[in-house]
Order: sequence, then structure tokens, then C-alpha cells
Amino acid sequence: MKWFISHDTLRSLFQETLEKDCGEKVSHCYQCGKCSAGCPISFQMDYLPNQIMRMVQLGMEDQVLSSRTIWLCASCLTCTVRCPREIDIAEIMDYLRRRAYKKQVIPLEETEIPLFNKIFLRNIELFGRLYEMGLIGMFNLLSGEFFKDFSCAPKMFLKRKIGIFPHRAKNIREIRDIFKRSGKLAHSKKDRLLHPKLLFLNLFRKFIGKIEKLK
Amino acid sequence: MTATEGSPERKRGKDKKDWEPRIVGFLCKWCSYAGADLAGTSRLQYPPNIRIVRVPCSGRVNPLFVLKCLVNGIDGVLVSGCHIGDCHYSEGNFYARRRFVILKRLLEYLGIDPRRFQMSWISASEGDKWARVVKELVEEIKQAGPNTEFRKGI
Amino acid sequence: MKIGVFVCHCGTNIAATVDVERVSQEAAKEPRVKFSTTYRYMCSDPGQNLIKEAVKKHHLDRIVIASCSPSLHEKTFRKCAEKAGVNPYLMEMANIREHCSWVHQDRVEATAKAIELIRLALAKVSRNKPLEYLYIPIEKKVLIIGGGIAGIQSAIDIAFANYPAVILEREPSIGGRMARFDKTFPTLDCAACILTPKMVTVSQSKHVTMHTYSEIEGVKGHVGDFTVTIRKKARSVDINKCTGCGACYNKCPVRVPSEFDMGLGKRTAIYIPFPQAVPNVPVIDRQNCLWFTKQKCGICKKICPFEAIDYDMQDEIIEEKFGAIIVASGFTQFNHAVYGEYGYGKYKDAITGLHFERMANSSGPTGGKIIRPSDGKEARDVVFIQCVGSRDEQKGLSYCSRLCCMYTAKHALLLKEHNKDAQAYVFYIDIRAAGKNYEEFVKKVQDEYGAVYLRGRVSRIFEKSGKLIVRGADTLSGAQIEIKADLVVLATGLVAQPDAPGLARMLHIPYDRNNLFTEAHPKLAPVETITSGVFLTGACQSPKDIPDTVATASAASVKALGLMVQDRLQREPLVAKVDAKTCSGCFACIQACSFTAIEEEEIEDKRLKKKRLIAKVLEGVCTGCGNCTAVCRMSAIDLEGFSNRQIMEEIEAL
Amino acid sequence: MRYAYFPGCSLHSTAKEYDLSTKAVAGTLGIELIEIPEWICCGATPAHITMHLLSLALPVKNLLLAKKMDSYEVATCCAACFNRLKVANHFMENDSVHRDKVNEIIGEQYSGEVKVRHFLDILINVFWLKNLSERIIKRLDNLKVACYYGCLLTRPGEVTQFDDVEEPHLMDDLMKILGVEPVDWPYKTECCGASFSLTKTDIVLKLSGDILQMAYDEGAQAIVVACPLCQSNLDLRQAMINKKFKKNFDMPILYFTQLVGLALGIDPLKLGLNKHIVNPLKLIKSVGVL
Repeated sequence: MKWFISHDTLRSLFQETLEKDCGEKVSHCYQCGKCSAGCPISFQMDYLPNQIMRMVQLGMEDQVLSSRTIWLCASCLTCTVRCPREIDIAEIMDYLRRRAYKKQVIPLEETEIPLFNKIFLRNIELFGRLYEMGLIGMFNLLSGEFFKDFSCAPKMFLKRKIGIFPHRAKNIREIRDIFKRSGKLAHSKKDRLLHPKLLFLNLFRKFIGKIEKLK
Repeated sequence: MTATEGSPERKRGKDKKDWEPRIVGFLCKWCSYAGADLAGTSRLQYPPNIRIVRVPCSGRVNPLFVLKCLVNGIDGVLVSGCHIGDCHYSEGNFYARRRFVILKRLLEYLGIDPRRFQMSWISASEGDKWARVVKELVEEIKQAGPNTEFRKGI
Repeated sequence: MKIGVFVCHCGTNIAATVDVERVSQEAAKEPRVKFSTTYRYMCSDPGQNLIKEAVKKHHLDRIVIASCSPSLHEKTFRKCAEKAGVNPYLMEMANIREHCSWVHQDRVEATAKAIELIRLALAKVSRNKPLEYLYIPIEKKVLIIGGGIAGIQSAIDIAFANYPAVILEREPSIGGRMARFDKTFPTLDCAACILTPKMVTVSQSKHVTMHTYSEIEGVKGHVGDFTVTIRKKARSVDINKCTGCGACYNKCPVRVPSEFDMGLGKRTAIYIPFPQAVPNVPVIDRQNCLWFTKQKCGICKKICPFEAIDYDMQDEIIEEKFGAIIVASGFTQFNHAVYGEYGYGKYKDAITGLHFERMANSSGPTGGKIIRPSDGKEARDVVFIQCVGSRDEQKGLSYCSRLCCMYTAKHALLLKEHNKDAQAYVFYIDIRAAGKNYEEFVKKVQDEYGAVYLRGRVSRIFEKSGKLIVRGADTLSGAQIEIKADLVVLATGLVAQPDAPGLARMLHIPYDRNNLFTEAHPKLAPVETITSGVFLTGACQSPKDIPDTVATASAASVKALGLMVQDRLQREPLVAKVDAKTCSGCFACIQACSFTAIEEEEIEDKRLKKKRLIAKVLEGVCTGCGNCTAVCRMSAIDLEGFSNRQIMEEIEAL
Repeated sequence: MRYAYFPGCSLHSTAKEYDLSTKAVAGTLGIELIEIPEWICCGATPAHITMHLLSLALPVKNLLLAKKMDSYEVATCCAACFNRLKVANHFMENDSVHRDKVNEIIGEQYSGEVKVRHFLDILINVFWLKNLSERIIKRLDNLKVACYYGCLLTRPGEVTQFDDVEEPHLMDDLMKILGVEPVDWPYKTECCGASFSLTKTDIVLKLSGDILQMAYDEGAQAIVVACPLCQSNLDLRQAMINKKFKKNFDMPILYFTQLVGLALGIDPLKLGLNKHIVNPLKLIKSVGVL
């Protein structure tokens, strides 16, 4: 996993583009590591947040966008509030994820999160409010974990915590317009919300995993 | 002494095509003048339209000097001092700032293009900023055109 | 009026882009110009001789030199003019190098501009007046504000040259921060062992006067003649009668936390801050003394064999005159209570470096044991966190405090020396050990004393079952780290004293956004300030360790002594002047003057045949900024060398 | 006191008891909460991860709906919704580039004029703790709880302007008024895993497990929360945490509104106390409220 970087990488405009697009100064980072020290999820990450900052500084776009870290960030903002250089690291992670969507580079291990996000948003686009049953059902179906959280379901129904039918918003047309125009302004196509490549990758991986388990 | 009479450079307002703006800069000798010196030592190029008058502090610049320049037909005036808080005389540029904010409003009220009078804060280490400020200033004054506001009927 | 114009080629620096010969010819056509020439290097000896000869031959009375920036050679050519028999202030320079040949490439344009710049200088010089240098007398005494190691060293140096020095110290004893230290890096000399002899030297010197427990109230005047108002706070003990026997504080029944020991130990209400205090005279803390709070007790007065205790003593305000002032007011610690993630300063076992110094000191409150202040148990796992407050724009200071790396390394070493079982963990961002033997010292601490250095800032400290949990990271290995620590030592940065801006305003010296005093030039005048006669030393200017502090202290002393040895001071005569005839006495100039250099003066108006008040400029104090000239409605106050007529003439010449 | 009420999706499903208890408390105290008609989802985390503009447009749409009700103050209970509404407001107020773009998307003009308040903030800073203490019928003595704020309620400080970023205390203050003893614990703002509930359940189990452990170690009998996501992670996943880490937590996760409701003498069933997965009634009975 060690890289070799050449002057082409160092001279790439990755950092400049990022700073221009999301307004956060990655160049300010002096690698104190406070973000990594406080990150609750860093035990699962492949690179620590401070390493991501460094990789952005060095222009390593491919490595950053294909890292698991950017997907595992929970947006808890611990890093942002403590950064001594006043960099909004969580916002940079958001930006990197959005960029990864656009470029369609998603690490194999972390397909669930983008998948979930897309299903979530599609769900809202359809119903205006979150339809939990639909979300969970769809997610389980498309991620290949058909019976995930099945044990919780009866309890939830009994306590009437999950409705069976979705809410029907009257102003659904307006909501869809918002989605459409946001997409247009952000220059991302609507059909990318649920990309077949993603679905396929995910199902394929789950399938391989199951077979290996059987072995 | 009337050194101005007969000088070949005084051809303003006659031919718009050849017209080059004439600008006066009042520079404090500790920061901005030294910054302009640094621009020289670093060989930064900028348009030759500006003439520099050296003053000890931006606080020394009497608003009358600025008005006199404009009355005499100078196209643009710049007052430049140390960065706010860095004044060699500790607070001269505060006075200057206050004074010239009022002057600027007065000029605007009189109907003089506010672009003709500008202020900047340039430290002794900002040669590049000096070059940039002059370039921008010359551009703006070019857009503002020759100063005829004080010469009615010509 | 006969003006000579001298155009310099500066090798090819000017001649390459400016047609100097043409410039000279054009200049010669200007009215009143009697002579004009060019030379390859005007500042060289042959160049200066050329000027002198031209003056003699053509009877020139004013000179314009078209060459480089006046910041570079104004002094040279003034001297040259003086030698040639022309008043030095009848010389003006046209800057055709930095402002012309170097910034333009078009030869025609540059030549035209050079001619105009000379015309500008000609216009100005035609309005110049001959000026004479100013001379001011000097009071042969130096005031040193602050009695820490910086002030002590300055006093010793000045006393050594047989000039009187006065130390002004706010605390009851001199010694400052250094007196609290245990050992010093990198040699591990005991701080007290090297400081105490210096304190004694000061106290025994016949040239040094000490005003301890005193504060500065006001400063008036200027270099050579400062008048300083000093408040000598009521000590309640007669400094002349007391012998320092200690009977009073041995019997005092009150116990309060000792400031000197950072609250780790206790002191009495009548106390000396530490055993080696100079002067060895106690002071009564009136806030806690039973006599002052409840009108009871009075034991110290009864017991004192010399009748030195005086409960009725009042603050005394004195005025003294000085020729120069050395500012050695020092620093204070960054307050780490702004860090919520470090517990807002509420954890007793998260201490600062200065606390650690007191603990490590064998004569300190814990007898040299490194303990947990919460329960008094010896600390085994000790975490040191560097850059607390420093290099943190969000909550602290933007700058690096420069010594924390070193004192933390020293603490890690002392910890191991005081407790063999203890382990030091040091969280750092960068180790800055640029000093003689500093890097070697840090390496020694890492290699021989087994301190674990972890590269990363700590994100969180919290308390759990009596231990402090420290969450950090090591960015080099990419690991998150959690340490259950007994004690956390925060290497808090160095910050300016809270009252530094007030002092700076009194002395008319500038300070930066961190309230640190600003030197006249960061490289070439590091201990001077823009107010002549006021010098800086030590950490009031920027964080400094002991060697640097002592070095700047000696440097400042030399600068002060340089003034002391002169009979009178020469000054440039570029100061404001009032025209008594036109001054209406509105005194707007007094308001505008940042240096209190203008006073009211009563004159006999012969025309009106009565007395009236007008403004008067104190030539010694005036710095020549010219701010007063811009506010004068009558244009009665004017600045020599940059007068209204000179500038107006320049404007007319454009 | 009248507010446009934005419940958010969770309060209509998984966190129904939060909605119930909030309305019950508000009703008893005379705080009028009028639900924004036809409100839509705020977009939560998925929106700002996927499309920045959408994540601003959705909350702004809701704020505009509130504005149309002639209400310039919105009350919300969900910490995530609160955060998103605040962030959107912050952008609309201070960032002209985004303001123009979002206004273009919505087709209306908005520049952050509707204020957003969390219900906790309303209770403490608008209704005033002192007034609240006068209305208390049953003091909830003998109860020790850990107040858990989560990440989104206070962060980032300059946007939410809600409470101290590192050591918030509003909920603790509220608990003290009710007679409840809040423990001083370090995990007030630690992350529970939040939006990874479905996608990265492992992470949620680890983080929520740590929080439960810390609360337990510090002697808390229950955890009080102000965020439906935190509640569901700690409550719904508690059985799984027990199974995975071989623990025996039986820690009820209550909403602060439920405890306020109990102290005001509201019927526990009206506060939805029967809707929790980890049954809190036992604990509440043991402190003698029921």
C-alpha cells in the first residue's frame, strides 16, 4: 500500500480545486494530529483524518477518493470544533465524498454507505418524508443483507414505532423540483442517484463473502 | 518658481488616445515607501504613471494636499501608510484613515469620481503588493478617464 | 539660489534603463539649476569629491542627487553636503533607481519619469530651509522595569559601568520567574544556585536602587529626561528597620496558598515569597491578615524586636528622573482554562509546567516529590502535552512559544530522576531544539531517560476512576493512543503580561496583536524601540529562554550606557515648529499628538498687547510624524523637512 | 409562547414517544407548538454527504413553510434536524453565493430570518428554569442519570450557538431542577455512530457500547438524551450490544421531555414511556414516582 509520488502528483491541482470549491483551507493543516486523536471512528479507518489532509496537500486524488476513511466519517464534527487551524475537516470529508460520487470511485469495502445515502434520498424524493419500512427494505434488498435487523422488527411494530405505509405529501411535486434543480445546479445527473455499478458491486461482494463463509 | 510651465508632459485632456493617467502617491517613509523600494529591489514591473511624494507618516498628509492635486488636474491620488496597528508612530495611520474616509465622502458629494482618491496599507515587506496596487490603480483611473471635474467648460 | 543636480549611473543599475546624460541635460535647463552632471557611482569617494568640487567651483547652495532610495544614502549625502559647506538639510534626493530604473523597462518612459522625479526634488529643495542639529541633555540614571533575570542582568551591567540603575519590581522580591525554576536546560544547573548570587550582587551594589512591591504609574518626558511616577505599595514593614530575622512569619497564625509555589504550598499572611528573597524583608498581605480583616491578632507587631511592623503604612508615590528606560517586564503563562477538551482547567491533576518546577524543587512544597495534587500520591505515568495555547489560532496564540519543547524535555528527565519507576509520555507536534546543546539534550532524554515521544496533539482529557484518560494520536504510526495517566503536565505557552498594553501606552512603544512589545527593527535594532531611550529585554518582547534573555539584557544595557556616556544627544532637526504669529491656541495639535510633545505656552502678543496661550513643541520629545500639521486649521504648526510649502511646491511641479 | 413546530421524520416513527412527550409537556406549560403543515424531511446526513445544495434547500423549504405561518421561530426536538436547520440558516445569512443558488432552487427569497430553537433551549432560556421549577408537582429524587447530548446538538459552536461545545450543561441544569441527579461524566458529546445505524452496525455497537459502559461506570441509572438517533442507537441496539460484548446493560434511554413530563405529573403512558425497548417503568417505579 505504499505509494510512489512524482512531481506530477505534487503539481496536480487537487488541493486548489478543493479549496476553491468548498472554501476550506487544507493548506493550513500542519499535521498536529488532533483530528485523528479525537476521531471516534478512526479505529475502522484505513487512513487517519490527518493523513487524508496530508494526501490532499500532496495531490493524491485517486488514493484519497478511493479510501474508506472518507466514507466512514460520521460527520460528528469533533475534529472541526477542535482543529487549531480552524479547518472544517468534516466539511472536507463531505466534499471528498461528493467528489467520489461524481467520479464514481467507491472503495469495494464501503459500498453500503453510499448505497444507503442514495436510497435515503430517493425515499425522500418519493414521499417527502422518510418512509422507514421502505428504506430498510430497499437497503436490505440491494445490499444483499436480506434479514438484517429482522429480530428488531416485531418489537418495533408492536410498539408502533414503524409505520407500514408511507406518508403522502401533498406538495410532492415541489419536492421533486427541489431535487431536480439542486442536481442541475450541482452539475450532477439525476440518474446517478442509484447507480447500477454500485448495486452490482455490492451484491457481488456479499455473494463472494457468503461463499467464502460456506467454505 | 513655476517649474510646471512648458513642461512637455503636460498635454492632458487634448488627445484621448494618447492620454496616460497621472497619479500622485503620498507614501509614508517607514512602510509604504520602503515597500515601493522593495518592489524596486525585487525588479517588479509596474506602470510608470505614479509619482511618489515621500512623507514621514500617512498622518502627515493634509487633505488639502489631495484636493490641491485634484484641482491641479492630477487624475488619481493615492495615500498609503503602514498597516493599521503597525504605524511607526503607533497611531498616525488611524488618524489618516479617519481623515480620508471623510475626505472620500466629501469628494463623492462634490461629484468627483471616488476612484480618483484611494488609500492602501502596504508594509515594508510587501513589494509585490505595491506593484499590484499601482497596476490596479492605473487601470481604474484609466477607466475613470481624464480628470476634468475641476475644469468646467474645457 | 544656485542648485546643483548630480545624476548617478549606479553602474548600469540606473544607466541601463534611464538615459542619464539626457536627464542631466534636461535638468540643467530647469530654472535656478546652475550645474548638472552625471557620474558612475555618486556615493563613492570620487563621486562625493566631485560634488564637493562642483559646490566650490559653481558656488552651489542647494543640491539634488538623483540616485537610489533616501533610505539607503540620505545620511551619506547629507554628510557629504555638510563637508562641502552646504547645510545638510539643503540636500534632496530623487529616487530614480528603486522607483524608476528598476521597475520600468521602456527606456523612453523611464527617462521621462526620471526627469520628472528630479523636477519634483528641485521643487522641494527650493523650499528647504537650513536646519541645525538639535542637542538634548541626559539624566545619568537608568530605570529598569521588572526585576526578573532580565532586569537583574541589566542592572548588574549598568552598575558595572558605574552608572546608577533603579529596579522597579511589582512583587515583594526580585527574582521573577527564574526563582521558581528547579533546574535549567540543557546543563541542568540549579536555577537558584545561579540566580541567587546575581540577586545578592544587585542588592549589594552601591549603584543599584531597588523599588520592590512597587508599580509604575506614569511616564513623562523623552530620551535623556524621563520623569517616572512610582507607587511604592505599603509593605507594612519598615524596610530600614527589618533585619530579616523571620520571627514574624514564624509566628503568624494565617495559612493561605502560596503564589510562589503555584498554590501547591502554603504561606503566612506576613511572608517572604521564598527563603532567598531580596530584599529579605517580609510584606503583609492585607487581604488575609487578621489585623486588617478583623482587627485581631497583631502578633507580628508584638513579637518584632526591631519595631519594624507598621500597620498604618500608606502607599507612597514618588517621582524620579531617568535618562533611559529598560523594559524587562517579562511574561505570564497561557491560561489553559480555555480548553474545554482539556477540562476547562478543572482537573487538579492536570498542572502546568511551572507547577511541575515547584514540585521538582527539593526545597519546594512537596520536597522534590512528583505527586498528584488531588490525593498526594506519587505519580507514575505522567503525560506531558506540548503546545498548549501555542500554535493554536482557534483558542490560543498563533506563535510558537519557543521554550516549551525544551522545558518539557527537562521535566521528562527530572521526572525520571525523582522517581525511577515513573514513565514520561510526551505529546509533541514538532520538537524545536535549536540552541547550543539543545538537540543533544532532547536526544538524551529520549535515549537515556526513556521518555516516550508521541507525535500528535492531544484531543481530549477526562477523568475516570481517579485517573486522567488522555486521548491522543501518533501521526507517525497512524495510531490512536489512550493513556491512563496519574498526572498531566501542560506545557502552556508564554504570553504577554495582561497589563502590557497599558505599560506600552505609558512608554509610547508599539505592541503587536499578541500584546508583545515591538522592537524598532526585528533584525538590526532588536532591543531598541521607536521611542528613543526605551529599550527592550526578555520575554516582554517575545518568548525567550534564559540565555537569550540574559543576552538581550546585556544588549539593552549597552544601548542605555551608550546614552549615559554622552554629554548631550544629537538629534535630527525634523520636528514640528509652531508659528507664534498664526497659532490661535485651539490646541487641536495637542489632541492629535501621540507623544505628548506639545504643550501650552503663554506668550506676550505684541500686536494685541496682551498675553495669550499658544502651542509649543518640545523638540526633544517630538518624533516628527507630522500628525499635528494635518489638524492645524491655521497651518501654524509645520514640520521641518516636510513642510507644507515643500510638499505644495512638489505638487505644483507635477 | 407560540412556535412553528418541526418534528422531523424520526419523531413521527421511531421516536414517537419524543413527539408525544414534547407535546404533552408543551401543552401543560402553555407553550403552543403548531406543526408546520406539509413539512418535509431535512435531508439529514445523507443529503449533505451527497449534494451540498440539496442539504441546504430541504431545510430552507421548511423554514419558508414556517415563515408562511407568520411564525419567525421554529421549535424542533430532533438534534439532527436542529443542526441541519441551523446550518442552512447560517449559510443563508452569511454566504451570498449559496443564498442565491438555494433561492434559485426554491424559487423564493429567503435569507435566514426565521430563527431556529431546540425545545431544550426553549424550556431553559425562554420559559426559564425558575418558572419551570414552580410548576413541578413530583420531584424525581433518588434518580441518577447521565445527560447525553450527542454530537449534533452543540457542534459547530458558532453555528448552533446552543451550549458549551465541549462540556454542555443545559440538560444537566434542567435535571437538577427536576430533582434528578446528573452524573458528571466525560462522554456528553461523544459520538454514538449516528447515521451508521443501518450501514455500519458494528461501529454503532462499539461506540454506543462505550457510552453505555461509561454511563454505567459513573453510576448512572439511565441516560437522558435529546436526539432520536442517539436514543434509537442506545435503546434499540442495547440487546445487540449485550450480546456482542457479553454485557448485561439494562439502561433505560429516556428523552429529557419524558422526565420533565413526569415531574409535571403527566401520565407516563401519555409520555410514551411504554414505547421503549429497554423498559424504563421499572426504574421509574423504583424511585417512587409511580
